[in-house]
Amino acid sequence: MDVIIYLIQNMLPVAIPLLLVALGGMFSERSGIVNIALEGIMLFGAFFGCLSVYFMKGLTIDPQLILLIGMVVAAVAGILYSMLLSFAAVNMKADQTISGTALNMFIPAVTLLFCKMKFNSDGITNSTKFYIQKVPVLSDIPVLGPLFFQKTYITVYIGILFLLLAIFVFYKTKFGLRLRACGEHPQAADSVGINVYRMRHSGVAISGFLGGIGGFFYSVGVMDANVNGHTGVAGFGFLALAVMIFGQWKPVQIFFAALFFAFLRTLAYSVALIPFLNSLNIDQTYYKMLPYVATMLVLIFTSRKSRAPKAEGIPYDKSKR
Amino acid sequence: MDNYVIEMLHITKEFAGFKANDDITLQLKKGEIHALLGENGAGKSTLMSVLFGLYQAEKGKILKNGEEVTINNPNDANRLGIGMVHQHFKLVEIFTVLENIILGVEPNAMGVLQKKDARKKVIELSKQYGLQVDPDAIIENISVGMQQRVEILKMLYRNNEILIFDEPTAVLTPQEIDELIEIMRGFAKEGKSILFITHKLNEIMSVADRCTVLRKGKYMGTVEIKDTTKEELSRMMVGRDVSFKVQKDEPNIGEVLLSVKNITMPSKINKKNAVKDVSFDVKAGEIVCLAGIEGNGQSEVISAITGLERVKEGTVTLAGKDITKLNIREKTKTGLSHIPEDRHKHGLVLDYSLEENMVLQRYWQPRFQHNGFIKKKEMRDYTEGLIKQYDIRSGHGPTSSARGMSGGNQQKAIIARELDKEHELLIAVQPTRGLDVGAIEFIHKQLVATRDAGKGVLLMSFELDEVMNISDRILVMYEGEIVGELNPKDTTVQELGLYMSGAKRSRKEKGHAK
Amino acid sequence: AKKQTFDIALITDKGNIDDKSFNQGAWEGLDKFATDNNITHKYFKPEEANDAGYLAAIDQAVAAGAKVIVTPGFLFEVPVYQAQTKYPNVNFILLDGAPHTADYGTFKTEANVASVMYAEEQSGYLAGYAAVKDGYTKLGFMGGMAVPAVQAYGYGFLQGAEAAAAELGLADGSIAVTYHYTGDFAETDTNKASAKTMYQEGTEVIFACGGSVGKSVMAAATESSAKVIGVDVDQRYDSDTVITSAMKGLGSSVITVLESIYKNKSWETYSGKTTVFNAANNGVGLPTSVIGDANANAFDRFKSFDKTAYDTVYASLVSNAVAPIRTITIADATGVATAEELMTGLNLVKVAVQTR
Amino acid sequence: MQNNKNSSKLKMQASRIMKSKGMGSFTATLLAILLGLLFGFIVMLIASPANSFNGFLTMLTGGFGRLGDVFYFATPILMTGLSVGFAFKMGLFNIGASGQYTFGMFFALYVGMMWKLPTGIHWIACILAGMIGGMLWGFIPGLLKATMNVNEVITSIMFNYIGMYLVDMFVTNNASMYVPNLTRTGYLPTTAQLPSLGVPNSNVNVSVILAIVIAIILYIVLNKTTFGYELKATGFNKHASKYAGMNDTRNTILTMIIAGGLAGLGGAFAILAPTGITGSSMTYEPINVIAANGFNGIAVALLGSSNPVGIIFSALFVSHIQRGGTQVSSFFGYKPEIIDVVIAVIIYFSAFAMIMSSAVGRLLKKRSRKEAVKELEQTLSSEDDSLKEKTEV
Ligand SMILES: Nc1ncnc2c1ncn2[C@@H]1O[C@H](COP(=O)(O)OP(=O)(O)OP(=O)(O)O)[C@@H](O)[C@H]1O
Ligand SMILES: Nc1ncnc2c1ncn2[C@@H]1O[C@H](COP(=O)(O)OP(=O)(O)OP(=O)(O)O)[C@@H](O)[C@H]1O
Ligand SMILES: [Mg+2]
Ligand SMILES: [Mg+2]
Repeated sequence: MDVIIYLIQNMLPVAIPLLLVALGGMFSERSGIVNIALEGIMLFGAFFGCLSVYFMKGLTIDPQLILLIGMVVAAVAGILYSMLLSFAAVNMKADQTISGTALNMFIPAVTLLFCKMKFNSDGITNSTKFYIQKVPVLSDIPVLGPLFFQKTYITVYIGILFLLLAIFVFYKTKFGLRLRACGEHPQAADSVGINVYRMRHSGVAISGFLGGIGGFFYSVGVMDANVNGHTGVAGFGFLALAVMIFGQWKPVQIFFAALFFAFLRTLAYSVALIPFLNSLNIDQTYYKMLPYVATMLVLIFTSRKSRAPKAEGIPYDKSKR
Repeated sequence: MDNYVIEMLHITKEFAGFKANDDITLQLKKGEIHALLGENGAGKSTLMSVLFGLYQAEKGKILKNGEEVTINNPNDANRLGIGMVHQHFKLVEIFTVLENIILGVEPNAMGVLQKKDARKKVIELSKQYGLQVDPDAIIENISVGMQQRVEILKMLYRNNEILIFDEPTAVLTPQEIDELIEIMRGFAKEGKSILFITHKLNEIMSVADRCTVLRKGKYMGTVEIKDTTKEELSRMMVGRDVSFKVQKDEPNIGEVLLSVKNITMPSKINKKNAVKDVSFDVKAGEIVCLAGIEGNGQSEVISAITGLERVKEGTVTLAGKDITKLNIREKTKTGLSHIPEDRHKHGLVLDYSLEENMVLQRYWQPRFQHNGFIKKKEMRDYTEGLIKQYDIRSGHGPTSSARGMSGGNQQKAIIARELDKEHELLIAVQPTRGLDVGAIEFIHKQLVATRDAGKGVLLMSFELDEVMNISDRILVMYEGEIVGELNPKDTTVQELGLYMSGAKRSRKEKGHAK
Repeated sequence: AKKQTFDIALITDKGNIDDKSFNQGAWEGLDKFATDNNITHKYFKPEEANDAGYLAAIDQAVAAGAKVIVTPGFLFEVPVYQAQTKYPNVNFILLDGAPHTADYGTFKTEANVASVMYAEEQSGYLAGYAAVKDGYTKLGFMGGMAVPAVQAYGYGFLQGAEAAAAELGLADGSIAVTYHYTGDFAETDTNKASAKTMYQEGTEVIFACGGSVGKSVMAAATESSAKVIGVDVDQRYDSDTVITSAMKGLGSSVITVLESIYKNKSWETYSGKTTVFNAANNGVGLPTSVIGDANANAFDRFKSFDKTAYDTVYASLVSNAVAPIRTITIADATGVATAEELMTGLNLVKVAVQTR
Repeated sequence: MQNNKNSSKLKMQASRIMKSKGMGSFTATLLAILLGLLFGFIVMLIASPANSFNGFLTMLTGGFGRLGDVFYFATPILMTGLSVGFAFKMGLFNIGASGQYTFGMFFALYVGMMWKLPTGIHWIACILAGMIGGMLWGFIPGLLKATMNVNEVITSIMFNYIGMYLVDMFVTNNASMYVPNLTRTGYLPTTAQLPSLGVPNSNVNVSVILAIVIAIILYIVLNKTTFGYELKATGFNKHASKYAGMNDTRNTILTMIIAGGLAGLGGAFAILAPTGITGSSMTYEPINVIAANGFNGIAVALLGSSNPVGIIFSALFVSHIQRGGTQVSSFFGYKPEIIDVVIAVIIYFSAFAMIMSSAVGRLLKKRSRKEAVKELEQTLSSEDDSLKEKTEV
């Protein structure tokens, strides 16, 4: 039981960044813009989030408040950075993969450049502690308390909140309906007076918002509020893409896909805790590969009926029918 | 002074210096059905797009009830009561019918969708106008005819008074066309005004009150239908006389070329079989037509023969050789030519030049390659020859991008390619879909010439006129089976229609029919 | 502005100068010395991390005017062997290594090279001793990779723990140590996860011995409310979880050698040979003072272990009364020892090792 | 008359070349490069104004003093660039060049260290092994794409990680290859190392010549052969290629195999390079890091418009300003990462350079608006974004 609690406690902070970023990718792709830049957006958000935490280190305010401020900074940064993608993809009708790749290349270099110039370091190191040992009251609930309200980060709750919000916006609002139309059939959306360009900008901006926050949450929940230009976000942006596809571009499925991946990843580093696995004495490398192999296997079995947004990747041109 | 709801006066619309509409005037009376006629590329869709706010005209003005209006986007058009059913449907395939109808004018409270009232209104409308639809059905699961009803409901939902139909009948079966025409008449009776684009003169003659004719972007005039004839209309449109009756002699029938035996094909939509145990022959020197309402298995039969789909059961023999399991290349080598149904999807590589497309089926032949290297000069010369022979018009000759060519010329290029390569059997799937009468005439001549050269032709078409005019033998398909084999000389369009709708069948016995 | 020149240069290996390891330690010493004495200095990053790349970086440094070049780490052994004859007028300070040919056929330290080594096993011994003396019985070791320096730290750590347990009269096997190499020297979420797992199993303190791996271990310790022992430099400032650090005088040794060049004119003391920095010459140890606060107690994060106890054990190392083993025989080519190899090779009785 | 016709034909051809896609994308790329460099200059100006001008000049010209190294460092990214670019032509985005590169490295290392082969044959065998290693790692994503419709972007990302972990494990578990004390592999025997070109202070070797030859062969294959015709057709429109009897499945797999082989060769070329230090050689360090050269290949391919000949130049260009960047950091104290920033900016702008360049052209020539719009539209519709998977209209 302890082991299960431990696994879940440790899985959630990994799952949440994946979830948020994959949701971001979903908003972008369902509006018609392939967002391969998620990795870069995450790092951009993480960079500015951590930087703001760094500048707040002297202040005597509650760490959770610092986290929230950092989150807002990361979100704004993510939106701004994502606008480089939507500008290229929507206004300039540029190839989305190329622009995305450029954005992925840009930010690690900038992080390194900046941190070396300012800190003589490869990254930003923070000592603010965001970890929550126990949530008052709630942590005493049997079973649920230890599972969700002990040894955790506030990011977990915020992440779940954003998931619910995303589901609502995506399916229940006028905006969501229009956004999804733009990713499937922009001409149809245009013909009923929807501004496809604006919807696509919005979709990408949401991916910037969620991607930036996801990046910062990765830093907080996984990297102890540090960020580094070399390791970046450890490919989580790309993994989020896989999670998004595995989740079939749908929010709830993405949630489960993120949990799946995070669980395997946590498991891979907790083998020692599980007597059965430990006794097998398998080379650790196999466990490290496990999340990637498993994700791929799942994709193999789901890909036949996998259905990407129909118009994704194709620049929309009003003057073309 | 007539009572016009909409007047488009002296409209000029340019694309990159090219005048798609050149000083065009169109006046629509309240409650009339007004046809718009013109060759491919004459500017009909462009003019309607200007009216609907998708394009802005450089010159000219638009009046609504005598007052000048500006229409900058579909929202403006909508506000003025103008709605449009587009040539290519503008429906989001993964949405439900209801979602498609409300898209753009969603009833909402603070941005949150309120579908309940909308559903009620849609159901009411569909009852009122006899446009039966299920509001919760997903678009990709419903038939084309049903999709068109959704498009019409979209206009009604928005309380549009001026309804534009851009080639609505091109994709419909004869029965559906009849229904649509009835619905349009109903609208007109109610006082709605209708602009109706079609290439089919019969439809214009039967339903329209007046007709405006365009030619190469220019206004040719507006005529009262009751005072005119099909011939006159087509002369106005093309600038010369067009013959509607294809000239052809008695067929000179030879050996069996294609023999299809007991073919069964699975359906893509459901678990049933789309084609059930079908058998037939095509002989040298004859044009056999596979007729039927869309979705009765004709496409699947063609796919089985051409190899685009794997055959589930049965055999296909071409010129005495079993080609059932051969790959497409081998089938081509055995003597199969194929004018595909979808010219953009299958027929052409749009990003290739014309010349590269012209060798698509034969780049591997020694004539066009040597040790794996393409003979560019041969390819160029060959294409230039075909351009002359088939009158393929394009900007830069052999090097023009296929994407930049008009639909008619793209089709001509495909036909040239498929006819010029050595073949025994030509499969032509809807070769004239969406083309104007001039182009149709040309293609029909080519089909007949192919037949007369002793080749077999298997034609698949939904156009009853085409079926009756061109073929030597008609095979009618219904629900995956061949239910009738008719001689066009001994039958009527009405009888054909009965077979197509499954009301009549003459060929129940399975197996081989002579 | 023309090209700038720099008198003292450091060539980093593949890591940056904030790697919490050789690069950082050496750079901090170099930077302090050069700044204090107003000498231009700069670090150079090689274009690729191999012998040729390091040599090329030395070329670059010389081209940029370097008179003294510090090369941190054994990876520079072959490049410095080449460079010492190529640039006879440039002085090299090679840390943790001695120049030799690629095939190990010839070892030769020219007169313009000072080779510096450290007795990490002594430092590790002190850390292990202090931890057990302080009452910890469940220890962990997370090394970066099984390179000589890391191995020596680890072996010393185990021997120190054994010695303390013996002194305390504990039963055989009463000290449990989980011994693990991460396979890299980086701060990664995976290293953090591994450390957390170790803490979850009940480990009380982990000796984090692999450069930036330490950051991950500290993160895990914070979340698990557990402790860390730092490495190479005093890491108490990085995290509250750090109870002490097994230091080796990277910076101070660099300063000492640089002083011999620039101040004492006693370069001969170090040139042309290998100098080992150990307890005897104050080259290794645990931190005994807190920077910026002369009165502070550097042992305040221990429960009971204090300066007095430390001085005693340190003296035993200085006098060579205790000489920890630095290398043992390992069958596996990767250099990763099995639990038995550690137990027998290091004569462990009180300490029970479990490897991962 | 005949003469006249010929000359006018010539003129037409000349103007067609000037207006051709190749030429257009060339000027567009130049524009992107210009903007990227400008950005770099601004960063330098902010970081240290005093040195900025000389620093910038050094960035541009520093590589000329080290031509050997420019060619040496260009070789692996030229190969990964070809790998990515070649797959682009088929409509596949091979983001997995990194894993293929690593696999190629491992295979080359393995044959180099474990097999005893005669001088003159050994290094050739190593190169071939590297190619096979890369092919293997390209084959699987290709197979999954072709037969199961698994998105190759995702599979190849996954394969980067899996490949990296596997190779690191193979290396560390191989006692004859891995030297634990050094945390890396041992040195390769000289027989396994590529013949050097003998440029002083540089590792430049015969592989750069091989790489350029391979690029030219690829160019010919793509543009002159039926195989290239098929690949491009499939890339543009896989339905049409199926209709035309091309074997889509086979071509997809083949493309990924070739792309993998190219990246694998890149890995082999990198690991087999001679170091110029007696007895020393390149080594592989298994530290669970994904090979950056694979991702640099994406940049190189994009900058070279996926054209093999263009990729030769873009690889050389990237390597050139990287060498310049090293000089800048050595002599002026700027951080070398500035070059990575510049390259990223260049790639970003090159994504829509076509549109920019026609807009700039419009400004310069002050032509009528209509004409510019027309040209813009033409470039837009003719731009063969080989990345685009969805060609059907
Ligand atoms: N977006 C566009 N850009 C450039 N030219 C266009 C565009 N749309 C239409 N055209 C031009 O305008 C002309 C008129 O096209 P339009 O689609 O209006 O013809 P149409 O009469 O509807 O033809 P069809 O019968 O084939 O539907 C075409 O010949 C084409 O060259
Ligand atoms: N965006 C565009 N730019 C330039 N020309 C265009 C554009 N869109 C269409 N055209 C031109 O429009 C003309 C007709 O195009 P259109 O798509 O209407 O063909 P079509 O005959 O109607 O074919 P379809 O059967 O697909 O409707 C062609 O001459 C084509 O060159
Ligand atoms: Mg039209
Ligand atoms: Mg048309």
